[in-house]
This record gives sequence, C-alpha cells and structure tokens, in this order.
Amino acid sequence: MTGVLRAVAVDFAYPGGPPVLTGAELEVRRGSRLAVLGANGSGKSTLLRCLTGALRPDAGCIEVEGRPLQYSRGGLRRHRQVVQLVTQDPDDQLFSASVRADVSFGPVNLGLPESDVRDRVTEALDLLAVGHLADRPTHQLSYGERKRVAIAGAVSMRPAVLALDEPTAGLDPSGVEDALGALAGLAAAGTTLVMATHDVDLALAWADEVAVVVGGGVRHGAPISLLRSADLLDLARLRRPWVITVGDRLRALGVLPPQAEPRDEASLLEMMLHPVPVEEP
Amino acid sequence: MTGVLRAVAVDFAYPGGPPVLTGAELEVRRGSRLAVLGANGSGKSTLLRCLTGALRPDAGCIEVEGRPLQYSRGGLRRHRQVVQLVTQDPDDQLFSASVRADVSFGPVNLGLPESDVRDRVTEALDLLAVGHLADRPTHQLSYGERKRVAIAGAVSMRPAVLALDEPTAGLDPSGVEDALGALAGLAAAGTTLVMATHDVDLALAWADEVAVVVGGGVRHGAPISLLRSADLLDLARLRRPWVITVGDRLRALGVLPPQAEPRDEASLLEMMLHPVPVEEP
Amino acid sequence: MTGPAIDVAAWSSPWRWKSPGDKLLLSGGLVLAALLLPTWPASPAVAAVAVGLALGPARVPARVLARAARAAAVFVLLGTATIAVTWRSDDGGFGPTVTGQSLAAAVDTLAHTVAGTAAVLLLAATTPMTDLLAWARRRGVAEPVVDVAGLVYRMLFVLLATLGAVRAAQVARLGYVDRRATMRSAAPLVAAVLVRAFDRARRLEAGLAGRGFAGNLGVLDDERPTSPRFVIGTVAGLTVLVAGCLAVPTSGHVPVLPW
Amino acid sequence: MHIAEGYLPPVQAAAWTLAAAPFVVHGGRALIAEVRERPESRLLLGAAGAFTFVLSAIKLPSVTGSSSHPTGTGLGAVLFRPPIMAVLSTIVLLFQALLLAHGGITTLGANVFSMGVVGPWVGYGAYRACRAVRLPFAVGVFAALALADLSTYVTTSIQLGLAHPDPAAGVPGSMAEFLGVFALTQIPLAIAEGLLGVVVFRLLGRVAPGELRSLGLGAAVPAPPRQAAGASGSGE
Repeated sequence: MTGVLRAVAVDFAYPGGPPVLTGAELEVRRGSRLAVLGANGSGKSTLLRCLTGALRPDAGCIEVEGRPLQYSRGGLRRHRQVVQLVTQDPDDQLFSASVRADVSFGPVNLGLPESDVRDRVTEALDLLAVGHLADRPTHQLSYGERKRVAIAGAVSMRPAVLALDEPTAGLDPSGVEDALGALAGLAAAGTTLVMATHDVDLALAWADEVAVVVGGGVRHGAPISLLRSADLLDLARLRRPWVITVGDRLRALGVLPPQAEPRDEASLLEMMLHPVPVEEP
Repeated sequence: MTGVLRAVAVDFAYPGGPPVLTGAELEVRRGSRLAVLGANGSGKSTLLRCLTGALRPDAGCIEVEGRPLQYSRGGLRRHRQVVQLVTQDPDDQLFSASVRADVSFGPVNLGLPESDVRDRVTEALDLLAVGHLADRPTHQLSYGERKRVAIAGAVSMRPAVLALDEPTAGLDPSGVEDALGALAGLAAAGTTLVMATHDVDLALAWADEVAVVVGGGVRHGAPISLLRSADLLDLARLRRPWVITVGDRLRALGVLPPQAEPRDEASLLEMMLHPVPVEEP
Repeated sequence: MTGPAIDVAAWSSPWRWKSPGDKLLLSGGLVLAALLLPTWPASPAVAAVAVGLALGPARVPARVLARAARAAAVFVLLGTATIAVTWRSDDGGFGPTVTGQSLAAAVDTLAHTVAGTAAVLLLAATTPMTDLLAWARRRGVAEPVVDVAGLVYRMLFVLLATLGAVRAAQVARLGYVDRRATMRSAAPLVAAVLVRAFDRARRLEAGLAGRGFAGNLGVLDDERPTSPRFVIGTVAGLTVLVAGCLAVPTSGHVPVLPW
Repeated sequence: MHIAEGYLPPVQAAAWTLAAAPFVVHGGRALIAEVRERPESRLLLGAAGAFTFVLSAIKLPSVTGSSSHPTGTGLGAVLFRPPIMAVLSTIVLLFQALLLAHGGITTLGANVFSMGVVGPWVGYGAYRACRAVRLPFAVGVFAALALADLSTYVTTSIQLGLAHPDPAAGVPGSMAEFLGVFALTQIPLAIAEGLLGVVVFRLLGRVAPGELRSLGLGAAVPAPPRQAAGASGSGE
C-alpha cells in the first residue's frame, strides 16, 4: 500500500479567522479505508477539502502520487479524477432536478464522448444501487436516496480516492446499512475511501486506519490503538467506542480471549461464542 | 402519571399521497420521557406534528387533558402553550438576528408585558445553559449552540410537553452530552419530553417509555421489552440496541445477574462489576 | 418536498417519454385555436379536447386538474365579474349594472380562459420542466439563461421546504395570531429564506467546484425522438378542429369581440 | 395577480409580448455578460430566481385585514437591478404558469411587462431618486417596494381595461373598473410590502452584511463591530 495522497505540514486558516490546521500531516494509502475523526469544528472537513484541492493550504502542500498538487486549471482538473469529495448535505451537490442529468455532470465536464458518459452514469448509479431512481426528479427523493445519488455523481468521475464528509449523518439504521453496503462495493471495485465522521463506533467498525484531527494537527494510526487512548479522545472531544471499553472489561473477566480485539457488536459476540478458559494464575 | 396528550385513532395522509398514519394511538403521560422511534419516512415526525396541532388528522382526534383539541384560533393558541415542537434543523427555527430576540418571539406573541417576556427569555436561556450567548447573533453560533437556542425558543413558551425531532442528529459526542444535559434540566423542572429519533441506543438509555411507529400504527411500551422484539424491530426497519444483545449474551454466560437489565454502557459495566456467581445446575 | 401537484403529475405521466416538441405542437396548437377561432364553438371545443386528452390517454389525475382550476379561479372570477359589470343599464341610466351585452362579454372571456388554461395544462401536466429546458437549449436559447432557469427549478423546491419549515416554526410560537404578529413574522421569514438562498448558492458552488465546475452546467441530454404518428395525429386533429369551428355557424348570441 | 391564459385578445397579447421583449433581451444580455465574467454567478442568479418564486408563497397582512402576497418586484429590483429582474421574472412567471396554473403562455408577455419591467423599473427608480436626494436608506427601500407593487397592479389594470372595454363607457370606463378592483384595493398591501422591505433590509444588514455589500448595497449595512469571520460556524 503506497500513499496516493498526502498532506505535508499543512497550515490553513479561513480569511480573517483563527488557524484551523497547523502542520497537519496525513497519508492516504492506496486501497485503504481511512476514517478522519474529530469533533465539530476540529478542522476535519477543512483537511478533506485541502486534500481534494478545494482549499489551498497557506503553507505546506498536498502531494499526489509523490508530486505536489498544481493549483493550475489543468492540475486541478487532473486532481479531480484522483480524488472526489462528497459533502454532508446532498443538496450542496445536486444542482439538477433530473437524477441522470446530475450524475452525468462530471463525465460531461471531462469532455468524454456521449456513449462513455452514458456508460459511466449507468455504472455509477448501479454501484450505488440507485439505478431505479435515474428518471425520478431529485426533489422527490428521500434524504437517503439523495445522499446516494450525490455519491454516484462523484463516483461517475471514477476517482482513485473518494472522500466522504459524514456519509451516514441523518440516515436511519437501514439507510446507514445501504450507504455502507454501497461503500463496500466501491472498495471492492478498488476505490480508496476516506470518511470524515465523529461517530467513533462507526470508525472502529469500518476503517482500517484512523486519523484524529485535534489541535490543528493529525494523529494517524491503527483504529484499535488510537481509539483506546483516553488522553487523545479527551483532547479531541470524542468518546471511546463502547466495543473497546466493554471488550477490555470482558477480557479482564476472561470472557474474551486475551488476544481478542473486537471491532463491532458482531465480532464481539462471535469472539464470546468460544470463550477461551482463563488460566488460573 | 396521567395522559396530558393523546392521539386517538389518528389517520393522516398528505394531500395526494398514500396514508401515513392509520389508526395511530399514543398517550403522553405527564412527567414521562417518551421516545418515538421509527425509520425515516415511517411517520414519526407526522405523528409529532399531529400532536402539536400543526397537522390536523383526517380521522380520529388529539386529546389534551382528556378533551379533544379544538382547531379554532383560540383552541390552537391554548394548545401551543401545552406542547411545543423543536424541529431537527435549528436554522428552521432561528430567524431573528440575535439570540435574545429569537427566544423572545413566542412570549411577545403571547402579548405578555415586557418584564414577563424578559423573565421568560432569561429563564429559558438559563435552562438550556446558553445564557452567555444571549447577545450574540444567531448566525455566529456553532451548530450545537444553535440547536440549544432553538430549544430555548420553544421552552420560553413554557409548554407542559416539549416534543423534539431528532435532537441529537448532527451533534458530535460532546454536543450530544450538552443537549441531553439540557433536556435533563428541563425534565427536572417538570417538563414532559417527547423525542422522535431513529437512534435505538439513545432511546433505550434515555426514555422511560418507547413508542415504535410502524405500518401507520404505534406500538407503545417499556423500552427494554419493545426494543428486544426482533420481529417488531425488523418490521420497523430498526436495529436492536447493542446493550440488549450483548446484555442477553452476558446474562446467559453468567457475567450479568439474571435480573440485570442494563440500558447503556455505564449500567452494563456497573452491573458487571459485581457479577453474581452463576449457580451450578 | 414533493412540490406542486402539476409537477408531480408531469414526472409520472405516461406521456413523459414523448418528445417535448411534439407535445408543444399539440398544446400550442390548441392554445392558438382557442385564441384565434370564433369563441363559439372553438373555446368549448378546445376545452373538451384538452381535458379529454388529459384525462384520457395522458391519464392526468382529475384531482390535479381540479386543483389547477382552483389556483386560476381567483383571478378569473374577479376579472370576469369586472367585465360583467358595466356603467350603463339597458334603460339608459348611468351606474354600475349588468347588461346582456356585458354579461355575454364576460361569458366569452371565461370560455377563452378555460380553454386556454386547459390547453396549457395538457403540456404542463405531462412534461417535466427539465425536458422543456433541455428542448429550449437544443433550440438555441442561450445556455446561461437555460442554466439559470434549471437552477431556479431545482432550488425552488429546496427553498419552498425551508419556507414551509420556518413558517411552521413561527406558527408554533404564535407567529400569526394577529396582524401585528403576522407583520413581525413575515419580515424575518423573507429574510431567512433570502439568506438561505444565498447560502445555498455558495454551498452549491463549493459542491460543484469539486465536480469540475468551470462555468458550464452541461449535462447528458436524452433527446426524445419525435413520433411521426403523434405529429400527424396532432396536425390532422387540429385541422378538423379548425375546419369544424369555421364551418359551424356561430349560434346563439353574437359574442362581442373587442378586436 | 397574473393575467390568466386566454384572457387577452391575440393582438394585444402579441403587442405586450413585443413591448416586453426588448427589456427581456437586454436583461438576457446583462445576465450572459455577468455569467461570462463570473461563471459561478449562475448559482447566485438561480437562487435569486428561486427566491423570487418562493416570495409569492408568503402571505402578508394588509391594513384592511385581508391578506395577499408580496409581488417582490421591488425587493428583487433593489437587490439584483431591473435588467436581471426582467429575465428572472420571465423565468419565474413561466414556471408559475406551468407549475401552479398562475398566469399563462400567451399572456406571459403582458405579465412580464407589468411584473418584470414596470414594477422593477419604477421601484428601482424610486429607490435611486430617494438616494439621490439623500433620503435615508429605509425610505428608499419603502418607496421602492411600495411603488413597485402599486405600479405593477396599475399596469395590470390598464392591460385588462384595454382588453375588455366597457360596452358603455369604453376603455376609460373599464380601466376605471379594473383599477378600482385591482389597484385601489392594493394600496394598503403596497404599504405593507414597503414596510416589510424596511424590516427585511434591517435584518439582512445584521445577518448578511457581506452579501449586501457584494450586491452594492453597503448603505443597508450599519458599520458593524468587526467580528471574527471564522466563527460563523456553519459546517466548520
């Protein structure tokens, strides 16, 4: 796994505002599922928008495949095929009342021939399991449906990296399941996924790497170790995932084997199924 | 505990749309904390809006203190002092330039003398722990702050019942904590609370009664029994709270005492602290 | 957030897949027939054809037509009543009154309006706005204008939802109990929707920038093929209508035509 | 109040369309120029048009106790200038005709002339005149919104009077009738719309000073104490 995208010593402040990022470092490895965690206002969305080229760092740089991102028209154009951002509110991205037309926007901008555009639209809609909505008007869709159509709009650009800001916010359990299922399909198709969230339970269950944005910087590591650290989580104003807390206790009680590291409810239950008897000291 | 508010055999459909509620029954007992659960589109917000008088049922009625709600100007005016709704998006409720002006909107419309308006505003802001924001412009507040100010705007009407639509949606862990803390303060001050949510874990931890909206009707009962029923939850497209699933397993393993009914992480851990030894059969 | 009944009908219309140009020909032909031919029998004939096509093959729900008629009713009734009232009575006195002549003029105008509105509805209730805009773009209407119109169409649903939500919140806090409260509520409502509109534009700009927005809102355009059968049927039908209306002698009263 | 389809005789419908056309074409040129210079202004213009549409769904109380909808033509003219309003009004009136059955297609030209041309130009003229003689901003806004509203209804009444002359009293008689029904009753509503505008701009001055300045309406913005801009909080 090599770094497809890197933030190198990135400083950023909105005009007239306090610094949001100071020396932020992040590496997005190809094929990984990275969760970027932080409280509201921590700067995780800002970091995502720097990675996608939507914001230009005040200092430091974004590296794409080892080369610094060029903020020229052509450089940004190439970059948009490397990484696409899906915003939290789907209405921030859906500008057309026709679902099919909206999803075709990116490919049309790439200047592709019409038949290729058509293929990409069909492919993206199918990957997100919203093919049946293609001919419905955007304003008649439910929130969850609009969210998946917005993701399809980004996917039709066939980006190597898909960055999603709070993709499960506002969705009910079955909506979350649908969204995560769609993401799993994208991962299987080879897309690198970056998800900004403040849901620590989701991050632990879903990600294979975690980056916690705190105090303008980034702490990057394995989910299970980073999300166990009470100091870090306090500083970041986040909770510890319940699976870790409960898992630790059950390990101490001998209900879980010593090496068990459950990441979600299912794995916790499964590991309990065959409890290794605790040896007497 | 007596029913301050009741939905009796309520049918409702939006003009030209399919039926949303069919024979929905719900009783809101004075002093209770009721969670109304349902997937997106299940009709839980519609039910709340019927209870608040914002929507008028096609059939059935809403009873207030045992008398049917009158949809006359005077009847609705009285009803708005019985129950207030806080919508999911605080920006839908904040329309004045400053926090103080916004919170005073309801009391001013009640035609109260200025000193009473002032008292109510101060009281509401203090109950929500946002007194320090009184003179700030609403658009400069964080999302969590806006959410609490929106609640204060409803609280300044001194309703007997406060209904909240997804009050924790979009909040990070510390924002959720602040919001729940504020609600606990309101409950302590005697307000009956109704919360619509699809977060089953939150409902189990917070509510003392649960109503699940499913198939146009309502199933009402104790959280721990209703939220254990796999059939009901499947039908309602909801998950079972992890605490129930994990708690059941741990009870079977003898890690929890037989009568233990943990409702959240903290109570689960506490009950495990003093595990009752399992008697040999 | 489903929107006006006509819009809902258009998106689910069985005629949706017909070429917008074909439907424009039919509706436009009917509108012109109602406008240009002698009121009797052309207006009732056009109204009958338009309503018949709408309720028949185009399967527009009757409820949708009824609501549309209600929407147009206030202006039509007020305007028609004003025409019916004249300043001199038949016996020569001066003052507001209704005469046979003024009443006939009012009935004529009413017939025109009903026929014209029905003909426009036939198009509106079978053709989503996006199809008409795409058609306009292909027919050479300037791209920025079509783009802006498309954005207006998309955003008006978002803003209508905002308007409804803010107003509901105000109603709950007694925002419209009396005239003074209404005035206190209306201005913040307008300001809130306007600020939200600005905010939406800014956020959409940021959202689109990431998708390669460089000034052009071009999208895939699925042109619906024109149907020779539909066109021939339309032309033949309109011809019959025109010939029939011109052949039938104007019966009953002689309408007063102001042109 | 939009003139319904079929309400105008064909010659007059065509004449009003021809009368409105130069203003709409001029506005269209202005819009295209604006969009060429700043491509992203498409989004703001789209939002402005949607706002104009939505305004007609707001209810205003009148002094007489009845209620009506603001025309919004004055508000739009002050915010976005009359040329742009001519195009936006055309789009909005077309949508209202097709989506809501308010107005019509052959009467579109007449409706654009009253709501998209006369109203905005009268309102904007009043606003500029008030500013030229250094009247307070609020007075300019009041005059703009009230007069734009009123002139729109006067124009509509004239259009209707011309179309349907009174059999006895001719065009002057019918105009007087329509003015009595549509314009006279509108006076309290025009005043209400003017007052509404004053409050709206006062709120906007506090809530959206940046937007007002970018629209060239710095006068509406009281010199604010400088706040930390980054703390505005939406999104992060």
